[in-house]
Amino acid sequence: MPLNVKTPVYEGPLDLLLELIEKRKLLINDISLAQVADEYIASVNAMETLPVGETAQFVSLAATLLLIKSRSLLPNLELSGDEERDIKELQYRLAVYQLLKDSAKGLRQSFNGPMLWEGTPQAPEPMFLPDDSVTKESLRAAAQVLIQGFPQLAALPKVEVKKIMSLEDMIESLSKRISSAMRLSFREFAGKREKGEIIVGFLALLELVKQGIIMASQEKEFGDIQLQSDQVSTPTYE
Amino acid sequence: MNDQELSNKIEALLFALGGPIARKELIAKLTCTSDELELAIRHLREARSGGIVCVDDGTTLELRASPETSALVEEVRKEELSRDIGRAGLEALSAILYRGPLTRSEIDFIRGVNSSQTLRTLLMRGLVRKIENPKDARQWLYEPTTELLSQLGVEHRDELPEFEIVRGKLAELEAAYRLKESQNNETNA
Amino acid sequence: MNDQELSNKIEALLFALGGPIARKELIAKLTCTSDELELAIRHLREARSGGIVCVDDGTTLELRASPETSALVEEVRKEELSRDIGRAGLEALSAILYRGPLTRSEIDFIRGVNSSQTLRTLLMRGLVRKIENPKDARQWLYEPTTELLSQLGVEHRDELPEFEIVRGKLAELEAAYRLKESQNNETNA
Repeated sequence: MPLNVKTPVYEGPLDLLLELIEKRKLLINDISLAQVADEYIASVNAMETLPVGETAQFVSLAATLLLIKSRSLLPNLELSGDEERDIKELQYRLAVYQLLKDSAKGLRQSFNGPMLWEGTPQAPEPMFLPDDSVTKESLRAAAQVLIQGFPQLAALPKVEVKKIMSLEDMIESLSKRISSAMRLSFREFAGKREKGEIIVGFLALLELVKQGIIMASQEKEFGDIQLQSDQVSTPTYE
Repeated sequence: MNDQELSNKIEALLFALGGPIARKELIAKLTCTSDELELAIRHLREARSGGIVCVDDGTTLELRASPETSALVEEVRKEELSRDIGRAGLEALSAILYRGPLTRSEIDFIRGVNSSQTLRTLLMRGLVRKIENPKDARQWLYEPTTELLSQLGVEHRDELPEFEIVRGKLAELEAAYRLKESQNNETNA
Repeated sequence: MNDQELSNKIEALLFALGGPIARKELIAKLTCTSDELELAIRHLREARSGGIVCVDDGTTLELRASPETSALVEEVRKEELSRDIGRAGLEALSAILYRGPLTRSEIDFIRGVNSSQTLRTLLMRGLVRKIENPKDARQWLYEPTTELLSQLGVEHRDELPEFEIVRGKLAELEAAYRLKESQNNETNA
């Protein structure tokens, strides 16, 4: 069944992410990024096509968001120095992008305002001043430069399959570390599901953990995780 | 409109249009009276004391480089015109010869960089000239001058080396670009 | 040569040659020092208040009709100029104006997408130019042109909306980021 859903056009992954944060009137920080992670991934999945060059960027940003979300839910999840750096870098890039995107709006107004027109220099008397470098041969050579440097437009290929695969790969490796952090196998939880569903399942798992976050930290004492417990407390960051 | 404002507008018009403009024309364009115009002109001539002066022959007005700077201007202009037209000049010239007549934006597109300075030099040296675009009166077309062709020893530009091949290739590349552009636009829609 | 004389000569050259002239060229043509030139430029910009203004992109200077006369000149000029720029172009310009000069990869990093097509269009329209990167010869730097500033209606980029505020915030963000980065490195060491 063909779906005719108009998806908004984003300039890129940062644009999409910023859009999600601004929609909720949030500031850029760990907490807001954790909150919009699900929606970001859902939006990426909903996009029918992504230009090949940008797929990697959409996915690597999704990975960073999942790290942020996982850490907010599982404080005992150890992040590597590189991962910490990725998170800091993402926040920095988002803040810079936000500023410049706003400035771009101001520029649009300036472009619509009065401009400064160039002058017309007085034409000197008609003259012909040839140049020794202008010959049939040099002109033919210059034409070759034009042909070789002619603007090429890359076609935008469709890569929806690849996109989900790589997102899945990333989630799988992340799920291993998360499950060891909370001693619950994500494989057990997710079972044998369809590729697309694993992502959904993973996000659902995170939601469950969010509900039982205190229990997860009590894991050592009791030796097991009770996802549905009377002692459920609300996460402290909301 | 006060004096200052009117004299600024006169100055801007003289600057933007280049060449002399008659008082009559100024009055029409600025919708002012003759007296207002004279006042503003006096204002303009008094205020100008820098490198640009306003020359008034009683009927028309024109901006010129001031007499004190004319020797310098002449010297620099000569120097500019005796200089090689350079790679940019050759490329623009070649585009005009093989693919022309072209508008400025078409030349910019083919070269991938802005060519306004380059075209100005080519015009000043009499290598190309501007003709009116029958399709769009607001855009000039550039074509080679007959002097250039005779300098190259050809009567017609199709005698240039591999004229048909180069012209065909450039047309083909452009068509391929346009096609992809429209395809991409469809994908994004 | 005193200030006044030098600034008259600059004005006359800009006027007579038409189009932008680089500071480097002015120094060569006027045989003055860089300091003398800057003083004369300041003088010129302060003195200009009429229908013609001097646009300065940091590298080159160009005379243009003042913003107050824009509508009038547009009416009488026959050339059409489209200033429509897409979002991608506006974002790249904003990065170059407020943060620049920048390399292509720095612009990509800020926007989170590949900007090569966008930059090509901006180059073609003469809104930015490529200059050599003193730190890395393999990468070009992109900087604003007098054409860009003129289309935005400002003589200098510090007249852009909230220029100082945005610059300040960007510097702050960068300082905070660098600090955290170095702390991270220490922790990891």
